[in-house]
Amino acid sequence: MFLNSAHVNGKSGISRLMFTTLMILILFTMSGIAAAQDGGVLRVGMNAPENLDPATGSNDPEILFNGTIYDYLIDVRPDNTLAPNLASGWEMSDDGLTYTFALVEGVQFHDGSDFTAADVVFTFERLKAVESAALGLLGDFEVAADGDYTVVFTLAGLNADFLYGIASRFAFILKEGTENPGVLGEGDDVFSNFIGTGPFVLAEYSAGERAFLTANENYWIEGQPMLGGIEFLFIDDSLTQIDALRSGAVDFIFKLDVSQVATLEGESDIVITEVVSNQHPLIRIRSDEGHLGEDARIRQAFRLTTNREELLLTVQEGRGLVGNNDPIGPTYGDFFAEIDNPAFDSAAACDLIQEATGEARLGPIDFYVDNALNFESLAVALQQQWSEGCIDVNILMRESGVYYANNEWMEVDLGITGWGHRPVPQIYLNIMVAGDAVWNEAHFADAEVDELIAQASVTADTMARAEIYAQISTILAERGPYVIPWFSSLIGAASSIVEGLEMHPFPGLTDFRSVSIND
Amino acid sequence: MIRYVIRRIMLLVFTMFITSIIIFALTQLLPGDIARLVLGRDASPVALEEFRETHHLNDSVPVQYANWLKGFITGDWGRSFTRGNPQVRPLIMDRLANTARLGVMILVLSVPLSILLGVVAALNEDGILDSIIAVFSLAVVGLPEFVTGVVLINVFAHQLDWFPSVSFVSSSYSFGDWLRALFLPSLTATLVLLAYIARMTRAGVIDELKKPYVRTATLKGLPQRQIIVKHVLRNALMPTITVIALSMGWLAGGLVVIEQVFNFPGLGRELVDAVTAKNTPVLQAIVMLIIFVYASANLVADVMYGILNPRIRLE
Amino acid sequence: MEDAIIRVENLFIDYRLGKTWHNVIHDVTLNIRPDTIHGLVGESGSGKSTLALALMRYLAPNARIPSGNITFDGQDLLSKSTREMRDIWGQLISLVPQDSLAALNPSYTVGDQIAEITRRHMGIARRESAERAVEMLHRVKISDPADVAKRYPHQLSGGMLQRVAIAMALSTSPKFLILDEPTTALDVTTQVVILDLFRALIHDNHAAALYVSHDLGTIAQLCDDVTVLYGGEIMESAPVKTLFAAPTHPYTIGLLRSLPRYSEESESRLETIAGIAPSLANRPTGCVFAPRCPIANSQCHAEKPPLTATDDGGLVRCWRWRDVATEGLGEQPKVPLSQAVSAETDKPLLAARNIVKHFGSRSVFDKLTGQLFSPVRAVDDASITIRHHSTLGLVGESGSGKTTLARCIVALNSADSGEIELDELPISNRLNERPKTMLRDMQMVFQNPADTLNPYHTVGQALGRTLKRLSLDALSPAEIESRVVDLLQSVRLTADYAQRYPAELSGGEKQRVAIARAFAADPALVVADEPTSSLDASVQAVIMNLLKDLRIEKGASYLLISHDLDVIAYLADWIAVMYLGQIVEEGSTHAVYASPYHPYTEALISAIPTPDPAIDNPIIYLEGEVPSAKNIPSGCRFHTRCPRKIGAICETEEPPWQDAGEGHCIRCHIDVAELIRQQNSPQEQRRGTR
Amino acid sequence: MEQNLTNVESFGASHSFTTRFGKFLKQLAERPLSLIGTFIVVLFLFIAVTGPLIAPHGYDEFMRDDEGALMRRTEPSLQHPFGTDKDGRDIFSRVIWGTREIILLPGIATTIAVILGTSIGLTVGYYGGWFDEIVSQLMDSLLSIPALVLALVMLGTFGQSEIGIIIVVVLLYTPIVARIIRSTTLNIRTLGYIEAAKLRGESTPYILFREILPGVLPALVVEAALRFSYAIFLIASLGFLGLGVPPPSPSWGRMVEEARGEYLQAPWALWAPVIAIALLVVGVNLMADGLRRIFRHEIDKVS
Repeated sequence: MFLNSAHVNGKSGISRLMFTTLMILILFTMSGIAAAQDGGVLRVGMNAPENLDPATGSNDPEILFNGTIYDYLIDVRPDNTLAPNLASGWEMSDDGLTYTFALVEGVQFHDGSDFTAADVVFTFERLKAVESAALGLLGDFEVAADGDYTVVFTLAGLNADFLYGIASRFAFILKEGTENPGVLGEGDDVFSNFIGTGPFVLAEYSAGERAFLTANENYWIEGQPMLGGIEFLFIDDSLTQIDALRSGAVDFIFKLDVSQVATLEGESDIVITEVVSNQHPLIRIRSDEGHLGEDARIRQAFRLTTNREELLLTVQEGRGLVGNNDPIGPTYGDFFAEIDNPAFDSAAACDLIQEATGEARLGPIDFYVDNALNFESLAVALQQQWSEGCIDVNILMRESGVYYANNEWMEVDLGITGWGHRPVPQIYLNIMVAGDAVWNEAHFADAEVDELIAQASVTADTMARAEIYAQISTILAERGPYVIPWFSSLIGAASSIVEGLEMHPFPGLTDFRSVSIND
Repeated sequence: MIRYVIRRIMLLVFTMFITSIIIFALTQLLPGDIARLVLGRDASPVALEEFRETHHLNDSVPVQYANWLKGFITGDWGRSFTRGNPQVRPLIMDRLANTARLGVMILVLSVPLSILLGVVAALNEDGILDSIIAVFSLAVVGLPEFVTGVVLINVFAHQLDWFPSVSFVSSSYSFGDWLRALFLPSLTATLVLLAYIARMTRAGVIDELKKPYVRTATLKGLPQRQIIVKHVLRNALMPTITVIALSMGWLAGGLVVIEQVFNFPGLGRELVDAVTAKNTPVLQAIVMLIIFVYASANLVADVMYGILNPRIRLE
Repeated sequence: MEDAIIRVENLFIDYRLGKTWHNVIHDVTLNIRPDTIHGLVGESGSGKSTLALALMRYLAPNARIPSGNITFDGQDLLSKSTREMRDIWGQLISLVPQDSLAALNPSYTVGDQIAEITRRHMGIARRESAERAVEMLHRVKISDPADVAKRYPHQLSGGMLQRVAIAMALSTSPKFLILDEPTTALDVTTQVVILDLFRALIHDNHAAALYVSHDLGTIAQLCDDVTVLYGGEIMESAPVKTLFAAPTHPYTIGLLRSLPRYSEESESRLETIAGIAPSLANRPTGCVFAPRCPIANSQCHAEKPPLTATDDGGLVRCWRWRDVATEGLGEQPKVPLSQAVSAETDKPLLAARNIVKHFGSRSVFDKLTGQLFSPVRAVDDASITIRHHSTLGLVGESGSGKTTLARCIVALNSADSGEIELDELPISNRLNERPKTMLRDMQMVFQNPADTLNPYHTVGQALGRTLKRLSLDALSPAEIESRVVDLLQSVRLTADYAQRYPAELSGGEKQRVAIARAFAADPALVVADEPTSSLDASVQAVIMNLLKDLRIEKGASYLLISHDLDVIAYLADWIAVMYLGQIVEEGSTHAVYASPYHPYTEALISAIPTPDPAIDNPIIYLEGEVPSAKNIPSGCRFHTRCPRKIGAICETEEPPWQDAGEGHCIRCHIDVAELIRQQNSPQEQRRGTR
Repeated sequence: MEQNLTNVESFGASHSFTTRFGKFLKQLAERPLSLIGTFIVVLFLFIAVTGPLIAPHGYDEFMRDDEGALMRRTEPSLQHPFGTDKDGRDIFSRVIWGTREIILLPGIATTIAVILGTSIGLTVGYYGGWFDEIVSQLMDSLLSIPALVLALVMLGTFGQSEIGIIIVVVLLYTPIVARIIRSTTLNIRTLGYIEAAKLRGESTPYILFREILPGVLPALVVEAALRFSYAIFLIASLGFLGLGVPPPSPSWGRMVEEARGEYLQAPWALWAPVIAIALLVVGVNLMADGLRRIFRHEIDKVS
């Protein structure tokens, strides 16, 4: 029993008493765990991580879980800036094609072995081997160790976002030779594939149920972690997560459904944090030949008859920023170009439809919606708005897994896709907007845009880059295949006893090292 | 009797075999590429291929099935596709243990109470008490668990704040915490079972009361209490025992909704997860286990029935 | 009369149906003296069981006693609470129930259930009561009482259970016993043993008993006094000998006359009682029997007659009993039966040879596991022949296979082997291989009138459909309709019956419709399986007359199946006796009845209770039970119970057929001549005499 | 005595259809609870049929106030008797529209299951033998898979659609109906009137549907009512688990699931569908119980 009973919410004393007196027999004995350090245990309620492989596990719970075990070379701070971590510093060659990283010395893995350059090489080679999504920003590179504590990356071409690639959320530093990262072992070696240098050590794991990590006593940063341990409680149902927080069964939850935030607002012992991010639902109209959005006027009609302000206010309950027509949102500061969205004008949309198709109304079109977050409400509201603009749609809700796994999201004419927050806008352009991008789900191909994207990727200067992005935004507002109703605020909630918690715009990257529990 | 049990076990094995084929076939039809489902949409083709290779998904379906069957029989139930690929058997057994705890609590709550209600109603046939119990059970018996569950959460967890609305398992739980956590889900299932068992008991007792042997016992001059307890209940409760055993089977598979409502990490929730994740090894194992528990409960019911009922016992 | 143990005075009982009360027992007065057995006879619905249980102050929940008195041993039972009655029930008054299997708790051994009653009333310890239970079982002549005490009810045969029931009833030496149709479900050879046991035990205990039955035969054989109940009222009450010798009530007379009996002059009709018993809802204001009474006058219809003492010390409820006593009822007009038996009789209409039918197929599982399996050998090599325009009576006790044999002949069951010939042409054993003409030639009347007609089809539909299916030529709807009316008339029903549903018919009427259906397409052979066994005596007579009439009118032959030799003897001109799947004796009715050579037939005929206490035939008691058809004894099947068994040959060799002349054949190792000698020996005469 | 009693007030099994139906209604009316149940069911049927006429708004229509702002989570009022939900839709209208689905889907599914189950049960029960043994064994195998397990796997396969749901319910309930009809048929097939039909050479379909089926009907009616109530139960549960008919169609189960997250802000959004489900299920149960009481005698005769 490592948990001090004061953590259990004391509100229901009467019934507790009632039931303690009912303790007639002891059914189960809880396996005791080595006493935790000072600082208490943070209990995090989140969806169960499905893919524990650091190189491929990509969603918040997966990253959050692995982030406690492993460290990055470079961290991305909540404000999207970079901070040294296992890499104490780095240098870029003048031609911009060679990066040299100095590593922190004296760092040990959980099994006591030393962290060296070989581990870094292993990690990045593995990213290449499994074609991790991290390569999206890393581009083509070679990696080599130079002694035990220096690593040299050689780039095939200019890449202004290379450091963000090194800081990619998939780039957890693994121990050299780890065979099946993220796969549970047998018997005593059950966690032998979970060896990192991270602040916490995996002590217990029950798939789909819970995981418990103890503080890494030999962590390389003095005084960290401050917590004695972290317990992840896997709760797939968002409502249940809220209930769990309210009843004191967990201390921290994130990515709350906006419509449920109000439930927590009256609670005095719960602190709600809201972080603006670039996470957004992407309404995309497939625009290659023979598809719905082949004609730019149709795409424009969708934009005209989508009332972003109202959607943000109603469906998103005002938690976020008004969306636009491309994935470069206001959180990127200088990179964001303020281009006024066309005013909601359903009559104009009807005219465009009439013009483009010769028919009074368009549709009904099958509207595929990823069954995530509040997308269902969004779809229903869009159905209404679009209907005013002479577009009729049939909503088809798709389980996220099925939608993406079946590649439906790449095929359908009209759909809503969820896109998470990324530290730099370039990644969206590389993987989603460019004509040859892997996930060009809209099948949008515009030579002018492609040219601008390529240009931006080698432009290191912020202002120059912002200029290019503004051009892209302008083009996409005119003839792009996207409608983005809003950029979401991410909402987390923590018990007021949790201190030092700063939620990341990509909540999976939230840093627990300086978090503590204060009873 | 032994022959009968052997026969039943053979039928059980047959049923499990057929069902395993059906489930396996269905999972092949489940939409979505398993590898992509597990690895997520960022997964690269290489990673997908590696996943398929690791889990032998490139073999033909009959080969996959044969491998699974061989493994299942020899106790190697394979590894889950997701969540760190744990061994399926310990994973499922752990879930089963949780569900069993819930089940025990449900039975402890519902069985004595429902039998009592049923007997009281029967002895008071068409009286006021009987009508009250009848209306209560008719009203409750058909209510979906999610309705009763949601109402109970609302009243006992949200309004009164007596019990937690979530009953996930934490290692820090004391026995008292366990009881508290299990109370609402148990109550939800109890309400469904209570009405059901009480109705069956009532019908059984009323049926028996009409039988000529009750008249014989009365006309032997036996006291009423002895007639009810020794003669009537002995026979009337036999069908009830079957009902209780059957409801144990129901508990094994039917707790899906309740476990979902209360986020309880039991077999039912694992099953829903396995279906959505197309996690075939886990899905197969759970379905087999549920069928096994269900059929075993049936078998135990029949054997108990046979032991209590000399007419069957000696045939 | 003063020393009566139980005294019932002017008892009324009402039943509540819905919101109204219906009178079911009306002004009953009854006295039963110690050491006598009082018979209570009545047809179904007469209220005899209600009355019997009321004597124990035991009423159904929806019954009440509005007025009357029941005094038992000087105590007023009606003023007692149920709690007080529990000290009397089982100790002073005991019940021997109708169906012992249902009346015993299936979950306790019979020993337990007997011991329970002595523990309750005699306050003895568990062990002692168990010993006493064994002793009681010994007293009812159970050969292995200690073993039987440990058995559960379902493991015992009907006869055995009846012994257990009487052992239980007598274990506290009660002063008064109620026997509620205790032998109805038993075969005659068992019944005769049980009745004998009852009589001996009741008299040994000096108890009084009320014996309730619908069977005048057993009443005559067992009882000292008898009360006849009709419509909830006592019609007549008298010492048994008086009542049977000189009945004074028209109903009693009618009842006695309607019983079929073997007589030399077989081409006669039974006398019947017209009409049907009154329903509860509309009880006649006058004499309850008046609507059916052949001599009822206006007074009878208007006023209820009082219970009057007769000169013989009996009681009778009739305005005209003196007239009856002096003049009798008069004979019913004899309807002459046309000269029936034609010259063709020697030619067989139907011949069934070496029919074998075994039941109980092995399940797929059994086959897989190669489980050993013994089938029920229901019919095991039986042959019968039915001649044109004749009736073959197939008689046997339950389990003898007689019904299965008949069903094989009409192909409702397909015989496993054996040949069936109709008009000397072989026909298939399978129903679906028989052409329509053969279906028309063979029809069947079923045992149970309750399910013989589809409750959802009208009588007209049932008959019309049969006509349509089986008639030679295509009939128009109008033709069918008129033929339906003809058919109804031929079974003495009016045309409006065509519109009725079976639920609106009485049992006898249903059976008549069933007979009409069988005759719809002029069959050559009608198989009648116990056509009257579930009917009351007065109704049975009507049906039997009808069957007899139709045979002559329509020129059909019958295969008549019955356990009741009286019925067979009355209707059949040829008898085949069946035992454990085989025919053991056959011959003309006259020959078999007059001289039953086979030891089984001999015992069977001797066991029939004659509804005449004056006749005191010697009875042959058979030992043990009928063996199971799953496990048929080797050699002669009857050797396990045969009183004339001659030795090892009976156990090892199948007996040969012997012809005693004129087609009268038996299957026995003993020579016919030797059998005749044994049967006539004086020793023999004494053996079974009561 | 018993025989006489039943003669006086013999139940059913006779008379023309209309008199039987009249008698049936009278019997139903005799028990107030059954009457209430029937009334509830009839009421919901009426709502299902006339839904579009009664419902003041469309099920996916957004309510706006005078200024054109969405009326989200407004409390019940005269204008919106059950209030509005988080998307600003009129809950009263959604409940009314939802009646269609919750009546229609179980109705269709139950009907198909009853027809299929009856056909299988009649055939299997009538023929018996190894055919019966094999079919019954397969049915038992199917029945030993818990309902929701099968539903989950099947819906995962077929996708969420009306057809998928109907197939699942049919697959689940056909064996149950077949089993009951089979055992009733087993009892009826040995009765005299069936044998009489065989002896006049009737075809098997005639015997099955004209001779046996009417006798099975009372049990069937009761079973169908029961199945209907379970189908409502199941389909509502599937809606709750998110496996029901896809949005925005107003499925009561889904409405409960959506609203239970809003219980503090908009409790009315939860109570309306919860009470509707409860009312309908209780109504069907009461009606089924009434039917069982009425047909008890006829069912007892053949089971």
